[in-house]
Amino acid sequence: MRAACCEATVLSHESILPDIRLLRALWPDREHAPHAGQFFTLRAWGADEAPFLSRPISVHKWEPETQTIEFLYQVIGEGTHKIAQLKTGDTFQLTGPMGNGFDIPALAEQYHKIAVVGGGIGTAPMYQVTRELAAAGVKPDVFFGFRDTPYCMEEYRSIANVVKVSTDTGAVGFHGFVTQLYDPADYDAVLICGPTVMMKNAARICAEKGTPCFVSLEKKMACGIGACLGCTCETKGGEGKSVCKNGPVFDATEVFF
Amino acid sequence: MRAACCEATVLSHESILPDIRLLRALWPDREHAPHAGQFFTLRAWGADEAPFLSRPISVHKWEPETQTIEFLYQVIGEGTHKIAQLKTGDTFQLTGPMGNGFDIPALAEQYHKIAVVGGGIGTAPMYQVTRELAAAGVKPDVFFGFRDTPYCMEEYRSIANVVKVSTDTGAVGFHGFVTQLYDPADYDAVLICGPTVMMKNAARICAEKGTPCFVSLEKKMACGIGACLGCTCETKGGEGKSVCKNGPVFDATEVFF
Amino acid sequence: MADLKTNLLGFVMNSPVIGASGTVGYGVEYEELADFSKIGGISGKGLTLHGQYGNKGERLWETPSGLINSIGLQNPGVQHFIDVELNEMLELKQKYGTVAIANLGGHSEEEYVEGAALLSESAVDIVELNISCPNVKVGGMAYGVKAEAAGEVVRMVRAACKKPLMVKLSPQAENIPEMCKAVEAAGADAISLTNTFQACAIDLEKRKPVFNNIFAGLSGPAVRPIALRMVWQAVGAVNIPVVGLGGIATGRDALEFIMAGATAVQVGAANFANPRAMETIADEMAQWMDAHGVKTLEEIRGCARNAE
Amino acid sequence: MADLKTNLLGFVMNSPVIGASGTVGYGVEYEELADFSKIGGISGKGLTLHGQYGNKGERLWETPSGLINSIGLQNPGVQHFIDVELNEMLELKQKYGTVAIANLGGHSEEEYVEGAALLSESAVDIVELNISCPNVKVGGMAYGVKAEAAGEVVRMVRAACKKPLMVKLSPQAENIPEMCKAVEAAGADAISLTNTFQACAIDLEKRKPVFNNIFAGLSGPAVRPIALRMVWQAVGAVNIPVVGLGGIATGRDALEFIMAGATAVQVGAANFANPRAMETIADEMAQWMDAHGVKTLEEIRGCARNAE
Ligand SMILES: Cc1cc2nc3c(=O)[nH]c(=O)nc-3n(C[C@H](O)[C@H](O)[C@H](O)COP(=O)(O)OP(=O)(O)OC[C@H]3O[C@@H](n4cnc5c(N)ncnc54)[C@H](O)[C@@H]3O)c2cc1C
Ligand SMILES: Cc1cc2nc3c(=O)[nH]c(=O)nc-3n(C[C@H](O)[C@H](O)[C@H](O)COP(=O)(O)OP(=O)(O)OC[C@H]3O[C@@H](n4cnc5c(N)ncnc54)[C@H](O)[C@@H]3O)c2cc1C
Ligand SMILES: Cc1cc2nc3c(=O)[nH]c(=O)nc-3n(C[C@H](O)[C@H](O)[C@H](O)COP(=O)(O)O)c2cc1C
Ligand SMILES: Cc1cc2nc3c(=O)[nH]c(=O)nc-3n(C[C@H](O)[C@H](O)[C@H](O)COP(=O)(O)O)c2cc1C
Ligand code: FES
Ligand code: FES
Repeated sequence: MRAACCEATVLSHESILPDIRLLRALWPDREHAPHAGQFFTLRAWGADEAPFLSRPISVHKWEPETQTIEFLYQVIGEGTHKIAQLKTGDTFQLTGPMGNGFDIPALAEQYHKIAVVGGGIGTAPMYQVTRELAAAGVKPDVFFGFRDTPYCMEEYRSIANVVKVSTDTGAVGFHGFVTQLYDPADYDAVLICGPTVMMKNAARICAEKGTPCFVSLEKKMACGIGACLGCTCETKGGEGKSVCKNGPVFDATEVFF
Repeated sequence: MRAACCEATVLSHESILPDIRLLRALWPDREHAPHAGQFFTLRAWGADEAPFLSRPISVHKWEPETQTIEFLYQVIGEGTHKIAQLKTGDTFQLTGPMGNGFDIPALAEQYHKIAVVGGGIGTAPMYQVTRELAAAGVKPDVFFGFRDTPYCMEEYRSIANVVKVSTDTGAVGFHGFVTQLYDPADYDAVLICGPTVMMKNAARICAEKGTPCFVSLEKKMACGIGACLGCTCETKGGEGKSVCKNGPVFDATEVFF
Repeated sequence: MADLKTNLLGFVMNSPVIGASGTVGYGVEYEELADFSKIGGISGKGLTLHGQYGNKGERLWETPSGLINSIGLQNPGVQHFIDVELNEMLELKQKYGTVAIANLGGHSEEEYVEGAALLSESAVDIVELNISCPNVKVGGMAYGVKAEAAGEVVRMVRAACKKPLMVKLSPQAENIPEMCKAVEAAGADAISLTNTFQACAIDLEKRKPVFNNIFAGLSGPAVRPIALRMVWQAVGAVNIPVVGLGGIATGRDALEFIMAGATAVQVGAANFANPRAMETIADEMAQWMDAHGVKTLEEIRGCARNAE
Repeated sequence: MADLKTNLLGFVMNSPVIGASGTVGYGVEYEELADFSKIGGISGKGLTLHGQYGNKGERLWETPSGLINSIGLQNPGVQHFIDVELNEMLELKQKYGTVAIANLGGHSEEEYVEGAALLSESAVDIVELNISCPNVKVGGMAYGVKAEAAGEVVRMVRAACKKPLMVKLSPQAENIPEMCKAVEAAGADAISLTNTFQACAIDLEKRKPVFNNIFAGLSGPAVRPIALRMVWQAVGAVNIPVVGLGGIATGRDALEFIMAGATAVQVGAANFANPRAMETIADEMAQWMDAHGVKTLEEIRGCARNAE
């Protein structure tokens, strides 16, 4: 099932922290329902307005009954600033779902102890991941690292076994790296999204302990559907893969080598 | 006194007709007060946003005591659409006053019977013209032509001798051309702003009757201050003049020949 | 209702709107996103004889009304294309009538010829010879600059390729009319222009060029007025059809190219700002034509040149 | 506070930001609008030996992030400039230190030489030789395309003109590095680039070209990535200073040109979107430098080339 391009309507838009927003929108296209780890591209400005490219944001939460999709995002530059201007009732261009996402049915069948690891805004897709895992019968352990202030952690209690948090500043939870919160040896699989250095580090430790590790990558994207080859990442095989189409989720050993 | 470039604040913004707006703004620069026939360039969008050029709009009314400037304008394309979005309290980039305008003191001294003629949105600058003439002791006769619906005519009664209106459709006032409302032979001078064909026609009749005629021209403008030579109009002398700097007001014999 | 049907080299297309090489994959990627019955053709991602990874480092950079790309002709190679992707294109053609165009780049004359010979035997409709990619260090570009070099490679490819041959020019050509005449004389059946404009961006924080190759290719609405000028020159220089592209994002943009004399248009970067750009452009063209009582593109093609 | 002082051909300017020819009149027009103490210099409206009216018909047309102009070198002539406008420029110089640059176009080699000889005897600081105006039918442009023709006219002007000579190049030059080398060899003291890009627009309603000359010159942010590429090439080709321009609208834009190796920058179309653009650009440059601990432009000029 490929992506659709629709006009979506804003249901609500909350400030979670000064630079963190939670956008709830009505996704009108029932045929194209997203799953965990997939993303959409958002455009809250005209095709003839800057920035030129639409902005990819992961599915934070998807409620099929109400066709409500939630995006948790950080306001960084021009694109996310313009998205942040959206008000309840506004419409915007939403294209997706895109990407492979995490193959939750396969993961839940194959692995029983799963660690879900997120860093900063990289935690955004992990909520839907955790929900789908729980729904598939495998409540994961959740380990999140933030700089200073954790956010959007409340709803994990019911769908995760364990929820642990670290912060760089020590303001909340463990004072240190998220990788210090868990030992990959205790898990059948580790699913990670966060800053590249963090993912590389985590993937290296997993590799050392022999634990399968799946990472969700980020690359600048133009088409989001494998058509432009702008988001190619290097792969062990050397042939290169499109993060938007072959990813964003990869077996860590394929992309960090 | 040259132009200034300021951030102006919207005091009010009214819809007069579906496509006609009256914008009142606070012009912060006391040193650069406009007079009748001058104009400003308005920019209600970023320097990096379309349209590329700011939009010239005439001074409809200027109140020195409150530093309030009024613009009466027609919503036509991208620029005026963006201006039309301004709300009370918003700020926008306002540059001016620009152009020579009508030299009211000289006109009032030299001429005693003056006709003020306007066509459509070309009536916009004529309110300030009429006020300044009246203040200088020469209440003019006012003749305005509209397509179908006249607008912003109420306040002329006190500052003009006579106010007559024509419409193309005959809906209001005289059914016909504004040039049919008056005979230039009855006047010492005729001041006109309106569509080019209308001004050319009126100027031709004035010339026939030997009545001095002053017209306010329009040209696409980039700088508005005589620096780019984008708004040059052909002149009898052949050297060309900048509508923004040497105009927009010209002796009709200089530009229609 | 206006009729957008367009005959390009014997193929009657649903509309003059073709997806530009490198921006629409091999078509299938956009299948669910856009209404292909309104799209005239698809020019597939640029091929080289042997597959290649393309460029490392930054590949995309936004600029005012434009996009710089440094993909570097990442592609699976001509044979893989014939075995796999071409079949997808032909399926689209069967379903919607979209003409299948193979875009061929190369690093040497031999490679061009060998690639063209393979495509000549395939089921592809048209071969678009890309002598203009600014993103490959050796080759491509060199032929795009000098008319003689271009004529030479086109002549060799022409001899090796029985397919209708459209030659895609670079805006870096020293002289557009001479370039056009040279490729026409060498046997090109049509010309498409322009490819991307060689451009540069510097990353202030890193204090170095954004792209590993320093230069990369600019496209999008920013370049449209320059591309239109070149298309105007091309139409005036040759008697073969000219396909115009560069920054087309609306029906009005496309009509400017048609009025300048272009037979058809291609749409590249605009697909990224609006995944339905091609369909929208075709719709807007038809709307303008309806509003102006224009029934077919023939009525207006080249009309702006009448005063010349 | 960062020091923006810039030495251009022996003149120490307050900042590297120069008003581009044709967009700032002779400077005085902008005097009340902008803080001239932050502006390095003013390049006056392009002169021809004899005054001329310029082009008829449409002169300005907006495009995505750009502006096409067809002014056609309207100007009062060199002698009038020396008698009148130059004095205004020199007054500005006295008040604020803004270097006075005379931009000289021409329709023939003789005209160039005669104009340059007059300016040579005047009090102007620098002569900028415009061999690149796309808006005059005869002359200008021709010299901007071919390196030999450019070298020839520069050599003749050099012989007639004792003033520091900056040659302004066209983006239509067949080969930018060769063009740069030719004008350097012919005696140019500096190079400025780029002038506007030859472009076209068609008025759909009239079904004809917008401009009487069909083609006119595109500038503004749209062209910046291409201009920056050409400036990068110029800096690599010659040993004389290169003044970069084309689409500069922010301090960050200007710094990209400086990091590519430009000695100074010029600002054209951006003045129309923001009458205080020149001052704002200088301020933003200083802010960036302060934030990054850069004290003088020397520390970063050309730094992006280090990896080369
Ligand atoms: C698959 C994927 C999923 C993502 N999910 C989320 C999410 O759930 N929440 C969230 O806050 N962020 C997410 N991001 C990151 C988000 O896309 C960027 O933060 C956003 O594009 C920044 O745009 P900007 O204009 O605000 O900032 P800019 O200043 O323009 O860019 C800042 C950085 O964002 C990245 N970026 C810019 N444009 C693009 C683009 N077109 N495509 C991809 N990256 C770009 C670049 O690394 C750039 O350096 C995701 C990115 C990808 C690729
Ligand atoms: C000295 C002067 C005074 C004016 N006073 C008034 C006024 O008081 N009230 C009013 O309603 N209108 C006035 N106008 C006209 C007004 O400037 C245009 O209607 C406006 O610029 C249209 O812009 P747009 O983007 O909405 O439409 P567009 O669709 O962009 O343009 C429509 C037409 O407006 C004109 N125009 C566009 N851009 C410019 C520009 N940068 N400079 C000048 N003209 C341009 C062109 O003729 C164009 O064809 C005045 C124009 C001038 C030159
Ligand atoms: C991401 C990207 C990849 C491209 N790849 C190719 C290519 O492989 N072969 C080719 O001939 N042109 C390629 N081009 C150029 C486009 O086909 C087109 O000529 C150019 O982008 C101008 O059109 P536009 O302004 O509509 O994008 C590419 C352009 C982009 C933006
Ligand atoms: C309205 C206008 C008039 C111009 N006139 C001249 C000129 O007389 N001489 C000249 O050398 N360049 C002229 N130019 C070109 C500019 O000086 C500059 O080279 C070009 O616009 C690119 O810079 P920009 O993108 O900052 O505008 C003119 C540009 C514009 C927009
Ligand atoms: S963004 Fe186009 S291929 Fe991934
Ligand atoms: S608008 Fe620039 S000279 Fe009049």
